[in-house]
Amino acid sequence: MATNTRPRTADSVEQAEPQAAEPREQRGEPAGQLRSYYERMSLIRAFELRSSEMYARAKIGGYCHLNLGEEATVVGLMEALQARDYLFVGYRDHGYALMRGLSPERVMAELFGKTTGVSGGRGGSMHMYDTETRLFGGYGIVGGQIPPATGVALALTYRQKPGAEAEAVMCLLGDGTTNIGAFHESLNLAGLWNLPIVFVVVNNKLGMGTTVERSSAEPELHKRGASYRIPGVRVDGDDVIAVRDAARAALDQARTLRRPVLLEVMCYRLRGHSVVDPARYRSADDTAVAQKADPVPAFRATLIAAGVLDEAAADAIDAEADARVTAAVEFAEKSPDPSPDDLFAYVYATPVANAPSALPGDPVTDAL
Amino acid sequence: MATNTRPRTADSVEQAEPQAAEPREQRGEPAGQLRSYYERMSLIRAFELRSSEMYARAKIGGYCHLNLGEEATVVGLMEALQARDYLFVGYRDHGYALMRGLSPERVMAELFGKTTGVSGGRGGSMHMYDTETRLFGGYGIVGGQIPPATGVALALTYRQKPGAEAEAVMCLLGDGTTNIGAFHESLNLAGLWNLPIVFVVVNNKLGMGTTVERSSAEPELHKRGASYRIPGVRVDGDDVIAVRDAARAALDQARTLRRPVLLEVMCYRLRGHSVVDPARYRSADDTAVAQKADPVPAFRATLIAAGVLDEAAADAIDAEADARVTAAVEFAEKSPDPSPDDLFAYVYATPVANAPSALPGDPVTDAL
Amino acid sequence: MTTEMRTTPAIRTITYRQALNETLRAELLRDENVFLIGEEIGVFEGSYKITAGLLAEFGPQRVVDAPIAEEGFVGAAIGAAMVGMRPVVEIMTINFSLIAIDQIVNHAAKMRSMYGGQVAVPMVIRMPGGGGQQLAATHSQNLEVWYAHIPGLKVVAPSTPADAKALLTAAIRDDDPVIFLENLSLYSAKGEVPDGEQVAEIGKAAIVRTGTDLSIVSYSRGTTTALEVARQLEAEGLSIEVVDLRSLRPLDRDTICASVRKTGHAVVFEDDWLSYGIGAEISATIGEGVFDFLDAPVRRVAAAEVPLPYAKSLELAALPSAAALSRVVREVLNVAPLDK
Amino acid sequence: MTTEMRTTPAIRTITYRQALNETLRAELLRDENVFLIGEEIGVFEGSYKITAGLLAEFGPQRVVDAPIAEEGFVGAAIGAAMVGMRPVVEIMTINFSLIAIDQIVNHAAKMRSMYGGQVAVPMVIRMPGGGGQQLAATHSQNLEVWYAHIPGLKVVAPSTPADAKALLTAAIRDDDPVIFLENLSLYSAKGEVPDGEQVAEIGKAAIVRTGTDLSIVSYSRGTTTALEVARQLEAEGLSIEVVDLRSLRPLDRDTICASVRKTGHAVVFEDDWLSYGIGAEISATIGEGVFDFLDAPVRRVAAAEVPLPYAKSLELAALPSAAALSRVVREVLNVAPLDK
Ligand SMILES: Cc1ncc(C[n+]2csc(CCOP(=O)(O)OP(=O)(O)O)c2C)c(N)n1
Ligand SMILES: Cc1ncc(C[n+]2csc(CCOP(=O)(O)OP(=O)(O)O)c2C)c(N)n1
Ligand SMILES: [Mg+2]
Ligand SMILES: [Mg+2]
Repeated sequence: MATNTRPRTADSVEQAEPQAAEPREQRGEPAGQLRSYYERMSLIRAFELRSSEMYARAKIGGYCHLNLGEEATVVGLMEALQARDYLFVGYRDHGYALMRGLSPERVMAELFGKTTGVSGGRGGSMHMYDTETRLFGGYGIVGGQIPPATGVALALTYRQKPGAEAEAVMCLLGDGTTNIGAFHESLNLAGLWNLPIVFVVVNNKLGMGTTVERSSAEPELHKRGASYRIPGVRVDGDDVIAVRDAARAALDQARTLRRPVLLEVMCYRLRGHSVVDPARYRSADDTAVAQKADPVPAFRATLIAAGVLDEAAADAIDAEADARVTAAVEFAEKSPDPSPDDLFAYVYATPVANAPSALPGDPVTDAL
Repeated sequence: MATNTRPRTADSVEQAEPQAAEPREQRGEPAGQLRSYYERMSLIRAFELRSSEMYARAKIGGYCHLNLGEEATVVGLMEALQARDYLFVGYRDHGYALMRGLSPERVMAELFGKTTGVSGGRGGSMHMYDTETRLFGGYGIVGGQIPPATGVALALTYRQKPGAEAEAVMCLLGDGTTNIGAFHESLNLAGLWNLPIVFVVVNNKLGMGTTVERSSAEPELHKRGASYRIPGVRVDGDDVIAVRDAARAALDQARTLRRPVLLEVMCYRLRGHSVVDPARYRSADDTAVAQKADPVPAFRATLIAAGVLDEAAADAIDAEADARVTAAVEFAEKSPDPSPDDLFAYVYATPVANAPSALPGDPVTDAL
Repeated sequence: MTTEMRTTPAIRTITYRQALNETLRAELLRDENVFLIGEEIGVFEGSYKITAGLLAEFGPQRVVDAPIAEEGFVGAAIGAAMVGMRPVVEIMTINFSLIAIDQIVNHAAKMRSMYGGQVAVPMVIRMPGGGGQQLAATHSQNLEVWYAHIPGLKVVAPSTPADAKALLTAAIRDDDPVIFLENLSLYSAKGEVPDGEQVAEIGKAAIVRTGTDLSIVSYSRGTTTALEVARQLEAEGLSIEVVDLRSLRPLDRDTICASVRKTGHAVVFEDDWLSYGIGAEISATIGEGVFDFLDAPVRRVAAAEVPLPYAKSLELAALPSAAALSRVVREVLNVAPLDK
Repeated sequence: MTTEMRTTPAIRTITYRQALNETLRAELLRDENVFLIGEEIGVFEGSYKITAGLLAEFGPQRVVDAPIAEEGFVGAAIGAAMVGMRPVVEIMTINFSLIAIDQIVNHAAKMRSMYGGQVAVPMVIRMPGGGGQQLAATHSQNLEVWYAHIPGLKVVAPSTPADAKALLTAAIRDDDPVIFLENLSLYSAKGEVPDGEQVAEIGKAAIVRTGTDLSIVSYSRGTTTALEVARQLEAEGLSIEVVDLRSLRPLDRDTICASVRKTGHAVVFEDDWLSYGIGAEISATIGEGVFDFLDAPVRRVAAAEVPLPYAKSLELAALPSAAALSRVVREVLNVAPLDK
């Protein structure tokens, strides 16, 4: 069982600048911690911008959904989640994989479809999975993650008692995803069976081109917990501290009381739905609002105003993030492609007789 | 478009005893009307008891779910529903078919699998359908009726304006059925698109052997409308007048305001889930409560106490109901079985080349 | 008086239902990670009473009554399996599995491959199928070919109580999602079942009757009919071999082909609809695998392609019968029926 | 200058995407009961831009953006069809249809039969399938065989822009639920499309290239590859006939069998997984229908049976290719490749 280690991404940077040297605090937060949050947000930002670029350069294929604009949400949620907890995400999962402690190298290598990737190159952008850090998957089918996440929470009730040290599950989903049947069925099970799970609706106000108001008859999505007697909470997703605290409180309730929580995090999707979507359907006003709310420059400005960072220090952080991503791209580039010889490697966990292994055009029986 | 005619079952009896001759009123209801409600409840009761008997005698096959104990609910709902409205039911649909105006003959013939049956003998107990009375189907898949019912309501918005004369849809479902994804998805669509539909949860407190409390995290089911900003209403299903009035109000809101309603009707299932279920899982106490609430003898007693009926008149009504069901059984017995020659008759509405019509064992091509 | 000599296991004649029930019980006893989940499997003791007595013995954590939410509880079982539990799911009938099929096919079947081998999904999904009970179109389907088509799943369909036991045991101990197909009309069928641990090999067909003139290939309920027909035709001097597939995925093509190589003739008997049914793959496999040994076209006896009607007269006409199978076997062997 | 002479229709070369878009527009104009419903088809103009411009022209009642609720909105379309509307549903890809499949298979397909012919469900469900775009296991499936197996459904799979137009027109005007299968890799393919009303006959295959040595049977994207391979092999002196199925249900067995009767050799080329795929039925049909005319076993070229991986190297290895098809055609005809 993994112990509660801090994410690698944060660790490495913090070691360079020990906390004791930090003079100021903000909102009761140690300055080193605030800087660390900024470092993480900056890393996600740099990673996602580079992903977009690598997609344009055809290094990445398939669908590719970015966390741009959601950095404060991602960092806040992942800061609250303990290493012993389980995480389920949708297809917009790069930032979560990074914050869970996976190296930019392995995440980028997955996008490149390399053996060194998080899922061995088999999953791609939408399907990051890592047993060790209990990242229990990115999921490409809208809502597909919700029932299995609920099932992990069910399994936890077989194996441990509730309490402050108990494990819990966090299941992320989008605003548009609250309209699918699996959401309803799973929340009912979680409420009925008193499961240690926090459902987090990352409300970025759009599902592809559809606004929450055009998709949900009750657009205040946290209120949907009421159908299952699950408390609903809404929090400002551009505020990393608020997100962290709300998520912590929700996880505490899940692990100690075995009561699920529905946490709605309000944020913005800065660009199109995926890297290929120019988002022409979005009005100039909407885009302006989203850009104004952009949590990365906003947090940077706050920290500078508060004296936690100065311009040079902030630039250095951004440059460091960029350098890490550059290294990740180099690593990914150099990593080997999966070999066609391994095509059937993981179809089954228990080998059985007659499992198919024919390549296209092979005869159906050996013994013609 | 069908005009608003009263159900045939009620008509025929009422003509024998004209309303003008009635001396008293109860709760502002003309005595003739009250008697008519009792006649209908008595007919359903007689029909269902006979169905059970015919099942035991192997005249009826497959699954067979009865409305025993739900008679006041069925009569109240169907009294509120206008002929121009559309009705969707689950598999527990015999009483609804009768109250919609289908003769006991045709309903019994369907149970017997005869060509004269409501669905030509092809649907059986769970799948009664009648275009003329806009009984748009019994449905055997739990929740299967909810999306199509919502779709009929959607179609109504293309073809007519809201108003007191507009058509509406009533979609019935059981308490256990509120936990399925289709419930959530459909109510969201209805709320979002402002559809003229009333969702009626017939809460008989059990889904097979599972109580509401063991299946729904929010067991006050009408509250589940809140997730879609759909008002929820709960009514006593043993009170035919209360059910009728609540359903009328809900339908009015649907047709005039185009706002869906979630109406929860509280009643009891008097016997097992289906005719073959001895309901051993039910405690003696629970059974006693259900039996005590039995709306048929209760309503009979109320009407006798109020002087609307005397014992003899009530007995005569019950005897008449029984006689009608006996005639229905005779009709069903004498009716022809569908011919195997017609096996493929209704697979497609538009004939196309090469549609399969092979019987088991036939070669796949004629031209061997 | 207790001896500890190794003996061949005692054999009892029990029903398919009882074989399933006993196996579930034995596996619940054996491994605490095994738990049962499904609608009405506890208090109600199962729609078809397969789980009778198990709630009383094992309690509500091992025998979990789920709300009507097939997608939700099947998906939850997947999640539990991802962390090493071994859920055995009952879906009341295969017809209701359509609501859960996204979880089964897009999730359970794919996770291991898609996540680079990091996770296994050790679960069993038990469900009965089949027509013939006048349950009408929505409740009478044989959709096994859908599951058999999907890489990442294993699909078994036992035809006897003994196989029900041995394949269920194997399925529960297998680390992959296994679709375990039962059949409504087999539940009360009796057969000899050896006591003690019996673990079948998934992916293997069985020759359940040997013969030299023609091979009938079938599975589940169909095998019972095939054996019945084979016995009848013996009186007419025809020697029929019966291949019971047992596993639809993986498919044991070698056993099928070896049988037909010997007999030179094949008929597939299946309960599903003809076009694109299980029999299509069997026929194609034989056509490709033992082309040079085939003395006549492979024929299929399958259900008429209609939503199955409720009326008995129509249901009987639509479902494949022993009579149709006999007729087709004679046609393939080009022999007239005895009495004509 | 306007003449009113009856002329053969003008022909334009347009993409498959444009053919679909124009056809939807024409049918929306023709019949006010027709409406479109699906995710992101309006404001977003369609994930693959098939509905571009239609919201602007027809407004939100005719082009309905639905929430992410496939079961809900597909079921709602069924209800609308029951009262005579003619919904054309877009499911973003066939992979997401699993969530709606209970409504499609247990409801749309069965209602007419089950309710004794009292209702029709005139609707079209359009959806693209197919791999090859690195969309990984959950987004790359070809599950057409599932739908092709179901009585009550009609299933078409056009391979050219002209057929896309003519089959979509037919599907919209048909009174039954029609599954209309598109393919991601065909959307930008160009072809000649006649102007004006073109209504195909559902249930008919087409010989899209005549030949005498071997028949390749395919559909959708596969037909394109089959034609390419046939042209290449012509240089080697091989005369290949290509049968484009067009309709998977009903299946035009006569056209397939007539072709193979003539050529004596057949290869099926399909994008789905081999076992229990479309090709199984084609092979079984040929094996039974023209047994005596077959000079070699029917072979199938299909996808490797794995959840399709994201990595290009693996995706390429798993999907059936022109090269594999050529190789198998040569094997069946027992000819060595030209350059070897
Ligand atoms: C079942 C299913 N339907 C449709 C899609 C296509 N799709 C992918 S993402 C998406 C929008 C989801 O929006 P939301 O839940 O708000 O998440 P966001 O993309 O904003 O993070 C859609 C419709 C899918 N992947 N799965
Ligand atoms: C999708 C699906 N799952 C399960 C079933 C089996 N089933 C039939 S009725 C029923 C219980 C439904 O209970 P409720 O909604 O309360 O209706 P009631 O029977 O009480 O009228 C179940 C589980 C089914 N028909 N369809
Ligand atoms: Mg969103
Ligand atoms: Mg109930």
